[in-house]
Amino acid sequence: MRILAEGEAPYLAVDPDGFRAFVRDHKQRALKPKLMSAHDAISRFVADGDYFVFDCNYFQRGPSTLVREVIRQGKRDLWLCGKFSYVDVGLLVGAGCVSRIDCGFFWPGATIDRAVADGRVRVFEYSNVVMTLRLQAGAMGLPFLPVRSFGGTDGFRHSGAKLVEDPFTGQPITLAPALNPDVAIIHVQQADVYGNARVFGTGIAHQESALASKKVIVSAEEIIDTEEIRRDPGRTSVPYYAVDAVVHAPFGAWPGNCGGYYGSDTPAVIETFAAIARDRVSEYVEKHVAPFADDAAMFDALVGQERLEKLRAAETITEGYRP
Amino acid sequence: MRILAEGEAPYLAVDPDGFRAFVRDHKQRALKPKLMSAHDAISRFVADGDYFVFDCNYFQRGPSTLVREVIRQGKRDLWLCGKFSYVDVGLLVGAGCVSRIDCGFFWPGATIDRAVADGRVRVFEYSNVVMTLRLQAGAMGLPFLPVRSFGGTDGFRHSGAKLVEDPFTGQPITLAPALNPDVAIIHVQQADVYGNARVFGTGIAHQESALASKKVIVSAEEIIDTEEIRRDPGRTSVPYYAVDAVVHAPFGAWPGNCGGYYGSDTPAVIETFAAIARDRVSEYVEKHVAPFADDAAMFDALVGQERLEKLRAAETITEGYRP
Amino acid sequence: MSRGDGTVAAGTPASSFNEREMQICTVARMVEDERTYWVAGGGGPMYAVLLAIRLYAPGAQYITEDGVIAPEPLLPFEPVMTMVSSRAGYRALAWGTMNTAGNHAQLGLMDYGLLNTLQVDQHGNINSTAIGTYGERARRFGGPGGADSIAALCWRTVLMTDQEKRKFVERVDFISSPGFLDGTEGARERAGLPPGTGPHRVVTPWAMYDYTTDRRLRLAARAPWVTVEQILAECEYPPVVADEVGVLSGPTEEELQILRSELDPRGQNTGERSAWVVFDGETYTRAAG
Amino acid sequence: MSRGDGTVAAGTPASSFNEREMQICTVARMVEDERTYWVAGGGGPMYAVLLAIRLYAPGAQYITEDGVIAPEPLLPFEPVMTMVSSRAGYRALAWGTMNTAGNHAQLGLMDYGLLNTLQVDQHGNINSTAIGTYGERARRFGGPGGADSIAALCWRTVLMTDQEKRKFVERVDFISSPGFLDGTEGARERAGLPPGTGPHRVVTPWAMYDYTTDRRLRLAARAPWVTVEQILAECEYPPVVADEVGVLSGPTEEELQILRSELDPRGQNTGERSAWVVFDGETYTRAAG
Repeated sequence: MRILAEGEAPYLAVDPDGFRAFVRDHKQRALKPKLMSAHDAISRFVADGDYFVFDCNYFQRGPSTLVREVIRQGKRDLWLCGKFSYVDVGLLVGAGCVSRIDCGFFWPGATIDRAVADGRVRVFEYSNVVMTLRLQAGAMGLPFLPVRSFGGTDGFRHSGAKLVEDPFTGQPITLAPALNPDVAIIHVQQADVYGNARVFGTGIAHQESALASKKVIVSAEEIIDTEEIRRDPGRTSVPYYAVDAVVHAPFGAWPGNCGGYYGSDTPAVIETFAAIARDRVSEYVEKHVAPFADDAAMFDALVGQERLEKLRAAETITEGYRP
Repeated sequence: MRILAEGEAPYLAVDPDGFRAFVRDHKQRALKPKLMSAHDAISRFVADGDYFVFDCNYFQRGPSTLVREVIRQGKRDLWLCGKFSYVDVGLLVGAGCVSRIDCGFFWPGATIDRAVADGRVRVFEYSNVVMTLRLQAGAMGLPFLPVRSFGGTDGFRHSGAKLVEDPFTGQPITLAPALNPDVAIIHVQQADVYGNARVFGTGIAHQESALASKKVIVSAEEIIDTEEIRRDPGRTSVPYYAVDAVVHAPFGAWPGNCGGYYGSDTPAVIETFAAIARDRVSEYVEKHVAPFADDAAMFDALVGQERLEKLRAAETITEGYRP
Repeated sequence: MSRGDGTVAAGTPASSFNEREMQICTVARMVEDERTYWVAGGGGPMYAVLLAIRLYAPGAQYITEDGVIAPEPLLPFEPVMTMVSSRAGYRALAWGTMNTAGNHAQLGLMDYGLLNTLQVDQHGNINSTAIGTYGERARRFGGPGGADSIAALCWRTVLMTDQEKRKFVERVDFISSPGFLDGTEGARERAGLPPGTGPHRVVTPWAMYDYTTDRRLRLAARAPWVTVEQILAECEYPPVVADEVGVLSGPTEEELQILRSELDPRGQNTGERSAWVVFDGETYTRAAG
Repeated sequence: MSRGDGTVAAGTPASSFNEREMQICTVARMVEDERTYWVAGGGGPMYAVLLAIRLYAPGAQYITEDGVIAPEPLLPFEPVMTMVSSRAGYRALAWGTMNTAGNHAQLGLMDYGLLNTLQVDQHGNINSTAIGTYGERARRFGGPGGADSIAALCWRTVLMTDQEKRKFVERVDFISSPGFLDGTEGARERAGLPPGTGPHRVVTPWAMYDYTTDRRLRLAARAPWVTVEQILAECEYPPVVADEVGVLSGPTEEELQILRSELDPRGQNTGERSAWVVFDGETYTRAAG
């Protein structure tokens, strides 16, 4: 099984045995309540220098409240899993939280352009699917997974992937290195206090991110009773023993759409895009994050109950989202 | 990436490109009704010599009606994916349908013992999880998947697996060859006429088997309207374009338990075990299969509506099974 | 593809439209009925497939990167809410995740991939990562997103881009998503990509391109209001030109009616800055954009 | 493990029980609270963990091969309906599939694996495939099922088997599921198995075994009604014998009450042919089975 080609980029060390040992020593097997504030979850479980994955994004059932809290707490030197992202990467880069990005996709603009040009941020190249596949490998406890895409691109040359000779077919096959992030933040519609979490609608890699990551923070629109979880176990997307913190975060995906719960806040979405495009993230942070103790305070000051209710009313679709 | 050890058993050729070409040429992309009788589905889609996978088993939400139809039509020379099986393997071997078995687990007994001793059937050794992982590799369009189990066993020596040096960690890692069966039979609680299928409760590898197999037959307790599928897309376990035939098979898992629909028929379960244990499969077939055009006729003659209603009533659990 | 090469449209020629609408209508006519499409999230590709399903290919099905399978979306979309969004995933036959989409395409279940891009080269390679010299002086863009998987795994890739000099180059500054790579026979297979896949068409507001048997971009058809010379003037690297360059039909009133009133009433994507064209019943006249 | 080595039981010593019940109670007392168990489908292992959750380890959680996670099963089970069955999966926290169980164990989430087996050897290797010379004159059995994954991936493997000569051998006829393989240091790791995993205990109706630091099976404790000599007489290959062989407690009335009335009222598993033992308050006397 010869190695035919290898990417030249640094990548998070592949260490399935080390991850197993971490899981053995730190993942809670017992049913213990994990409900805490966004502030406590982020301060306890996100450390400077962490490899950081967020599922979905700031506009689409993503952990927007948790992203704002990461910025509020001024975390530094994060290595981002930058897949399927619109503004999340730009916001975190603009807020000075980021030193490295594994790129699947992020919304470009002056903020990232400048950070990369100045050498403040290094970018390594993948694709969205290759990143979710790396997370799947990590979620399976494996060192790598094969993939039929990515080979031959310049991304491959600037990644941690390898092209090898498949010992079964003799043909070339790309191997993507497993990814076991230090921390994952995920927003879901429903979770119980133990971390049994339900995602409704499509997703990106919530299950993979939760199982692959050392520390997992789940924010939820609703905290539901465990009895409800037990009444429909087929709806559980992430089991409790993968989860370290549960945050009750109504409108936790604002300004995005949270399927079955509320529509997106279009002016706020456009305002966020503009901040990235014009490298005005600091102004965005000054307005939406810095002045407030938490999102509840921010919603009161900048959005208001009436507007939030309008967003709820705008979400007319419930089929498939409300069991 | 050196090869450190290799199993010596024959295994179904690994050919992801060939499978892609088959999918391109034969899988129906359009929404076309696929409803047909068990007889027509088995005669059209199961050929002598096929590699044959059944999901779950004869006693546990398995495709028992379809297994009986395979026996009724006297299919020959099948290569069985013998994972998580109680009597299925023994019944098919005893009925003379089988020449090879990839073993995860099957209920042993005189029938199989004799067939193996006589050399009528060859057995290759895996484990249940290694078999479902091989199906997952096939369902991902990959030539193999790594696995952290199986290495060091005598099963490995009598399998198609390989132990290689992981190019990322330098440690030994086992690779399991992908499996793309010729045909899969799967029993589900609900499906629409196009093959969008819903499984409730746990399962073995219904999704993997459906996506990995060239020809897929789904039998369902209920045929539901596609409108119902569209009202809750998160409940779809298998999408239509993987499926070739849909069979309406009430009590299709008899004598087993079908979660939310009916309990197991204990005397019939014990009778089936006895047939395998004492190598009396031919008598079993003479009684349950041969005399009848289909299962409906068999149920009328041997079980009766009253008994079937009792089995329905015995299934008091509906939570998680009836959306 | 149904309606052959998209040069033929059904209906009444529209009297006034913009070139973005022209591009979307051209692609819509190329959509093959009863085939599967992996459509890049949002923008021209999604409007093209939705328009096709309404008018030309009612049995075409599409998936998106987030694992939406065969939806009947609730239109119009809110800005950027084209994936992991309740309206975009409405009435799907199944909901999965990104790995669902990747696996199904990897299995060969996706006939066509439909993409937007920043830059394309003579071998159909796609750049959405950086313009300039990567790692040195380059303008940074967003990366391949789902495009790399679409271009690698779907059987045929259809690309949408603008007809601008800097977009049609000899070699892209960065191969984000694979075309025919260096253009040699078997280059994709040598890189581990599945055989029988690759670039199929490129569509701009002015032109449609296919590929020669030796895997080079070829100008196949033009909009009625531009000449081959005008198109070539907007290609930094000149494509091969077909012996007979076809002429694309302009949009029809029926197409625009659906596009403007049902699919994109706010003109979010179809109203983008792009030149307007008027048709007096005989000739098309372009008003500089 | 909670209650140390299972030699201590809480409650009133039972006056009459069979040896299968003894074995299940012994394992139940070894179950560690607030730990995860991958339990082989049905039989002694499942009754042992269910009994433990009732009496000794209320916070222990278990999964089964079909992806049932932390259920509260509706007892009793119908015969063989211990997996992919509505009663066995009742009130679970999550439902998955076989690959769910395999992946979660592969990730290191399963503290203990609990198994039945046909044959075990001095290094804890497990045979459930064939007795005799494989491929020549052998009696065929069912294969590893889930046991190979359990024995390879859970942190500690606890084995249940009968105390019979042919079950305790120098080397199993076929390694279906891995113990310490050839017993040399690092043998499991050289075979690609995760480090820090492996055989932990073997429990029979008469005895409990652990392993020496050099990975050999060691007799650690005996039932009160049998001698070390009797146990060794039922081992084809003699295990190491601990300097101090502990004495296991007999079942308690509380344990049997739950086992017989709630878990297995039909005696499907606990009523198997096995010798009966009576306790007169001072001594245990075994009535040949």
